[in-house]
Amino acid sequence: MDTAAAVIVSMMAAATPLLYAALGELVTEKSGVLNLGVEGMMITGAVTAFATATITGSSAIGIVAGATAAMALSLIFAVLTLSLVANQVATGLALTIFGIGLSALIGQGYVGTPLDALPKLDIPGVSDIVFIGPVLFGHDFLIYFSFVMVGAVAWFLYRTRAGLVLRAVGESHDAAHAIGYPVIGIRYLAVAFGGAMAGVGGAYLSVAYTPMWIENMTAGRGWIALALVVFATWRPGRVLLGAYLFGGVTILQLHGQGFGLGVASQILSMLPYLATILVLVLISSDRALIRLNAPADIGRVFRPAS
Amino acid sequence: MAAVASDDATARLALTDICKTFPGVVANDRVSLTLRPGEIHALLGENGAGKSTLVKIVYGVLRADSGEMRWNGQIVQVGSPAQARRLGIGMVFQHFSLFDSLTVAENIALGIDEKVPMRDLTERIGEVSAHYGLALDPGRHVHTLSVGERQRVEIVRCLLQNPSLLIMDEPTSVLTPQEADRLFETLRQLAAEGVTVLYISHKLEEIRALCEAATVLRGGRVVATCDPRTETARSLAQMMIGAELATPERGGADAAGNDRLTVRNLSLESEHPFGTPIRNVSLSVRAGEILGIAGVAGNGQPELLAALSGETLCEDADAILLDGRPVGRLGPRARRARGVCVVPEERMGQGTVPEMTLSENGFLSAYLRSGMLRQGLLQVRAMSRFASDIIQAYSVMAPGPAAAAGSLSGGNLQKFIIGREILQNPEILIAAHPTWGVDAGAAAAIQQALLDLAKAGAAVLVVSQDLDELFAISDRLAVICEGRLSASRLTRDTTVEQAGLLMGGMFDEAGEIVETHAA
Amino acid sequence: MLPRLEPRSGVSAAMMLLTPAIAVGLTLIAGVIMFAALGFDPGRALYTFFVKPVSTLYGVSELLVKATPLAVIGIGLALGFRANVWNIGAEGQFTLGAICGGGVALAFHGVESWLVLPAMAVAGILGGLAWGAIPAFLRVRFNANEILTSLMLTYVATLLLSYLVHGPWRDPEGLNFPESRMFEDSALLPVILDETRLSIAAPIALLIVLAGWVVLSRAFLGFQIKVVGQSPAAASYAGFSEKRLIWTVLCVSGALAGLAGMFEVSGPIGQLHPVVSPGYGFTAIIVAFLGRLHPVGVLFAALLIALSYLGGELAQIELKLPLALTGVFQGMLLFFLLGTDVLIRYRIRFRRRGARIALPQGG
Amino acid sequence: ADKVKVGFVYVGPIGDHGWTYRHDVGRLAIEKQFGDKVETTYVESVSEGADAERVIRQLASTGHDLIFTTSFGFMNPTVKVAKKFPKVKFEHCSGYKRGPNVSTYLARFYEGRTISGLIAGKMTKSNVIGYIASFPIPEVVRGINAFTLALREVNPKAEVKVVWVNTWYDPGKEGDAAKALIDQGADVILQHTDSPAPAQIAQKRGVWAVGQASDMTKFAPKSHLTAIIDDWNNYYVARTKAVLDGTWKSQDVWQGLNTGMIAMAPYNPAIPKDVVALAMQAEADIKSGKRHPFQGPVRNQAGKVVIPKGKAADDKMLLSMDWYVEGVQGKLPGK
Ligand SMILES: Nc1ncnc2c1ncn2[C@@H]1O[C@H](COP(=O)(O)OP(=O)(O)OP(=O)(O)O)[C@@H](O)[C@H]1O
Ligand SMILES: Nc1ncnc2c1ncn2[C@@H]1O[C@H](COP(=O)(O)OP(=O)(O)OP(=O)(O)O)[C@@H](O)[C@H]1O
Ligand SMILES: [Mg+2]
Ligand SMILES: [Mg+2]
Repeated sequence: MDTAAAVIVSMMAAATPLLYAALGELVTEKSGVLNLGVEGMMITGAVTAFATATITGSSAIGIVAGATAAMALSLIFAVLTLSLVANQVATGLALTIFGIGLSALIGQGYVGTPLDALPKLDIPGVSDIVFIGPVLFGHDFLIYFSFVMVGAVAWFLYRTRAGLVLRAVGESHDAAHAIGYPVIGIRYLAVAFGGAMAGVGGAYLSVAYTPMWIENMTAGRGWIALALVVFATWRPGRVLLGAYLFGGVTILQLHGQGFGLGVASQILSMLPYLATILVLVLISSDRALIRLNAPADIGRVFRPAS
Repeated sequence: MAAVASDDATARLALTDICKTFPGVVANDRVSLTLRPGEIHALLGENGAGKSTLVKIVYGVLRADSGEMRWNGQIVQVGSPAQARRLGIGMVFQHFSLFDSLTVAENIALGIDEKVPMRDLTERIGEVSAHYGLALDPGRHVHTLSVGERQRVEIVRCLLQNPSLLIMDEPTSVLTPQEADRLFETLRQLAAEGVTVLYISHKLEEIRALCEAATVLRGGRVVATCDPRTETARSLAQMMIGAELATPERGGADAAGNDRLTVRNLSLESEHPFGTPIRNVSLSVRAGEILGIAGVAGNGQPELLAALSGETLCEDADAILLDGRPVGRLGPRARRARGVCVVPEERMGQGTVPEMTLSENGFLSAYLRSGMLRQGLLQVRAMSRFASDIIQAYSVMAPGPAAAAGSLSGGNLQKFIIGREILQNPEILIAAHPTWGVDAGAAAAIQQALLDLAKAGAAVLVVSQDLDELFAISDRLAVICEGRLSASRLTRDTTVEQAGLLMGGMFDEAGEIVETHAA
Repeated sequence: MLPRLEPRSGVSAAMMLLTPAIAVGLTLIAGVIMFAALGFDPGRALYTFFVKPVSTLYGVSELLVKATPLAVIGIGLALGFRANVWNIGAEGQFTLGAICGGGVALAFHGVESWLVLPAMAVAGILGGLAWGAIPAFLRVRFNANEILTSLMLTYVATLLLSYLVHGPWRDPEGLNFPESRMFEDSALLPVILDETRLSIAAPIALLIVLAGWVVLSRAFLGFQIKVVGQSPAAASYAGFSEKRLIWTVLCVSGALAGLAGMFEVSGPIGQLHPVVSPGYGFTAIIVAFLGRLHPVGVLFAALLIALSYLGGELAQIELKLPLALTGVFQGMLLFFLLGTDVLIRYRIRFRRRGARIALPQGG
Repeated sequence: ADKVKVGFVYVGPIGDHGWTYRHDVGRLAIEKQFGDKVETTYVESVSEGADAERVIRQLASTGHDLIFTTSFGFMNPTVKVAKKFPKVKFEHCSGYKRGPNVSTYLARFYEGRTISGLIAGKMTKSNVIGYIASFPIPEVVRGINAFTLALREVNPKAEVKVVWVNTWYDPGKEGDAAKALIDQGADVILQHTDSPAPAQIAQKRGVWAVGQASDMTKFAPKSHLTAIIDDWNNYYVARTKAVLDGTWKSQDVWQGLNTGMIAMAPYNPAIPKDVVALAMQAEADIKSGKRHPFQGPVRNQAGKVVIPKGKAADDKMLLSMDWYVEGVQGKLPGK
């Protein structure tokens, strides 16, 4: 495998958990809800997926379980913020504390247990084609599925009526309520979807990327995912771009060290964060773009008079 | 107050004893109302009388606490707007229920219940627009539309559902006379097709021209029903407020003095990505006069007002002069210090902070008044006194200075803002839409206050979409259209038709009316 | 009979004070159930969490040591959040304060002067301020969202500290281990209670809380912050520059976080380490909101959160309660605190729906 | 008599499957050995900042007789608390400050690196070894150097590429580093981080790996050559016994293969017999003192002899090592 292809392949894997979590959060935020608990949901998804996969012997069941557990966690958030109108920022942070604790509790018996990695799609002959082979083939299905999800979320948001309603709810909950949409119900669904996707992102880490369970193994990826949604100006295509940019720079700096770049590793490790800021600055100047895409009612409390 | 039984049989909608209480307010108190097919029926009342609440109950947005609703003779309970739409009820809201970042077609799709493919929808929008003369571009984003166009979106959205009852909550506050006439044509056409229209407006002349029946609410109760065609605007207003209505009295109009506020060739890009740029605007306001600026919403009024108030700075300091001194580069605070006071466009959220008390909201723009700010600290007692003064002097209906601004009705809030600005003894007052959505009684009081201010020697500039109002109070009149301003004319030498032409942009480089329609 | 939320006509002052008590009560009930279910003695567990940590003077002093940075950062964040400025990078600003304050201490190594501490404080404040000013600049100049920029800068700050203590600022006598020299006495905050680590940082934090209170409730600046946060258009109408306020709140919250960072390294830590904060910057966000963005509330929230951490440590020591359970328990406490706040603006009504309305037919 | 209470302060969660996990295994060994004569306590995930001192003090003031603080960052807090509690015995892992009631202890992990270096030198085909390093501290640098010296002893052409990940454990990042190194031609992956992710990646990519802290065989049965296992059990049991017996004294302990404080995980059956023999011999020689991992002449990257022929590095030099030996590619960060 040549280096360029190798970098791309590694980048895809590094970006995938971020991509899932960020896509989920994007849908949540598009409905007008800011859930900062992505890290907590991801880690809960990771441990549940791992434990379930270990018990059942099926990674697929594990992933579904991870998504379900994270979704359950997101529903706590939904009850508090949507039904009890609690502050979303604080509740999201509390969810992260809760999720990290809960995951450690669930995972107590699973530290040091190995698990078979997700199988890869391998097409003999085709996978060996220079560059194209490794870049296009030989990944596990969650990577392919992440592309499907980007397309599906974009299609859902921009091509379906339900997506239109979701965007409308995030744009103005009062107007949506006046026309007769169940604002809170829709937001419950969006939060649950965000939770499930964060769970898949976490599950990707514990059953595919590095099949193991270790406490705190998400190591802050939930926060990066949150940042990517802003970075992407709430567009699915750009979430993909952002996740790959972030993953790419991370991988590149590791390669840079391997090549003996004479710069302190801490400085190199700053690069993904600095690159994200830089690109955000470049795209943010277009205020109209942000106005069109940012959900106007994000984070605001909605309580209908009835 | 039960509805007459024989009426009920033929009635499209019959409401009986509808009650609705909000914490602390009885918004509807045993309201009964009957609407026949093909009838255009007015719902009248002061601000806060309960009109919007009643129609929201009919449309399923709110639930009545008690009461009965019959639709074509059947008792129904409307649990949601979707259900209302299925019955055949359509509604255009007082506060638009549109989504700024979505397109016209998307907004319309959201308001109809069938699942129509986008392409078909676009076609149907075209048909309906053509049938009723409501031109619309389905692909445009709503935030790029003028307020009048936005209203068309709402109306078309309703009409696409072929409603048999169309509810319109204050639809015309934003239209040119010509546009309003076209809307009335549409409504009459609908009525002729058998559609019932329930029409809410504070513009009594309109109601007299359009409606064949009216129900008047006061304090949540029905206080009268009448045929508006046989009433005068004055008598209608008196039914609403339950008291004599004072007419604004004009002072000596010719007493105008020196130029106080002068704008010279002001051009300005809009700060808002989809706003209207200002193009080469010149005007002057003299001491003791009221200059009216008419125009349809969305033609650069917010931009012009922001430039005058200092919220947007001009490139060139000389573009705006106060008493001959350049102020174009000065912000609102510096201009206030020079005697400029402003009544902003939006009373809620711009003119006041809804969550804050009246004391704090008094302070909001009057912080330079001596005594309310010392060494960077707020002087609570002085603030409270100032708010009390406003409440008294302008008969604002509010529990006191500690009440939240958001708890006031629109008209009372507007009186509070006007009072706040006038009590600062402005030398120049810039007032935007001073009586928009305000009931007749409050409007009269506000107009009187403006006239008195001018009489006392201040220069007053009023930007409004309400031509009646401008004709009633202004000495000179200019019209803004697409960011350009016409030359000003003496109001008494101007006709409504001429003003309408100007509002349609029929003026040349020099700002004079172009009488002929260009081919 | 469905419970429904019904808005009150205003905020309930009684509930403002009562809801934290209700929340703690609910947490106790849930805690009893959880601990009992997991086989721990609930009474002892709760006692260990909430009472034991502060049953000695030393315990109280440690509570204050832990609450000090939370309160100082929380006040700054509350100002920002009031203005709708979402600085979630206080952790990075705290780290920069530690770096700059600590850097001064190292630069003046061997110098015995009362000037060292003030110089460190100024450096810490400036460091945090600078780190807050970057998101401010990017937001004002390029419209870049401060949530993202401030968060990313946190990672950069942590790596910068790591670089310094692993490299240039290593203790020359420290066998190349990653830590700086121990600070000299002149670079350490004076302790105000013997045999404890309670330093003048705590009373200063109290002063900051008071100052924050005055600013928010009485000062023109606080008024402007509230207006810009609640109605940006009104702020612009009144002539309060949003850009200037963004600069102000980000610089102030950065400066306070920086000061807290300097307090931490010149107080309980006494040197620079790769790790100077157990996540104070993030915890302070919760503190700010639990305190309802009110300085006095922030103070109490800081104490409560600090208590829950101390209680968690004691629970591990005395009850062998796994740390994981502490996280779950803390999460629950926060959920209850946040969830019961609804009672301030709403009351719960049990009422059958549509009792007096005719039943639906057709339609 | 009363039970002896033994407290542990951990920097990470016991579920990290690495550093902290191994110390906790040691704690359990104490419980197993002494039953009701002892009671053990631990506090996990203690931040190295201000929290450390409080936690150590809490342990000291709640009747613990012996307290192990198991991260370098706990050194100063340990010494500080120890002064206030002269009757309590403290044991700090990896530091250099002692006192009448403060011992220090550490394992000579680098001895295991020597064994891994010999095996890697024999197993590599590409002559490129990838080394995933956590933080540029002497302990890690020492490991890299010991490894490189042994590597080039058997294979002078082999070189070491180092990637610093700035974390002790983040499986994702460690895995990414392994991928980057493999993509750059490494066919043996070493790690000075805690998670089994590098070994897993190695197996996925069909290259060799050497594990760390625990036996990681089950995570990569095909690729896992061996691992350097931390084994604190004997030490912890011995020190507890000393307290029980009243014979505890402050000391400085730096033990390696000879006492079993580190051990090599079972060698992979795929390693040729002669290589295993070589490794076992080296193990025996190190235990007996015949072999020193830093036996002169040792050259640094510039080719300058730093440890002359006939001499071996002393402990002081080892403890503060901050330079690379010849054969390591790239610059040491911060130099
Ligand atoms: N307004 C829309 N209507 C219909 N489809 C859309 C719309 N916006 C996006 N899509 C579809 O969704 C896909 C992904 O959407 P996304 O918004 O992420 O686009 P993008 O690739 O980021 O584009 P851009 O470069 O404009 O930001 C697009 O390729 C497009 O096919
Ligand atoms: N959601 C609500 N919660 C509490 N009070 C409300 C609510 N909606 C309306 N009210 C109150 O009910 C009363 C009637 O309001 P409504 O909006 O129906 O008046 P209106 O006649 O439409 O007035 P306007 O002419 O200003 O539009 C007012 O006192 C108003 O403050
Ligand atoms: Mg109304
Ligand atoms: Mg109105």
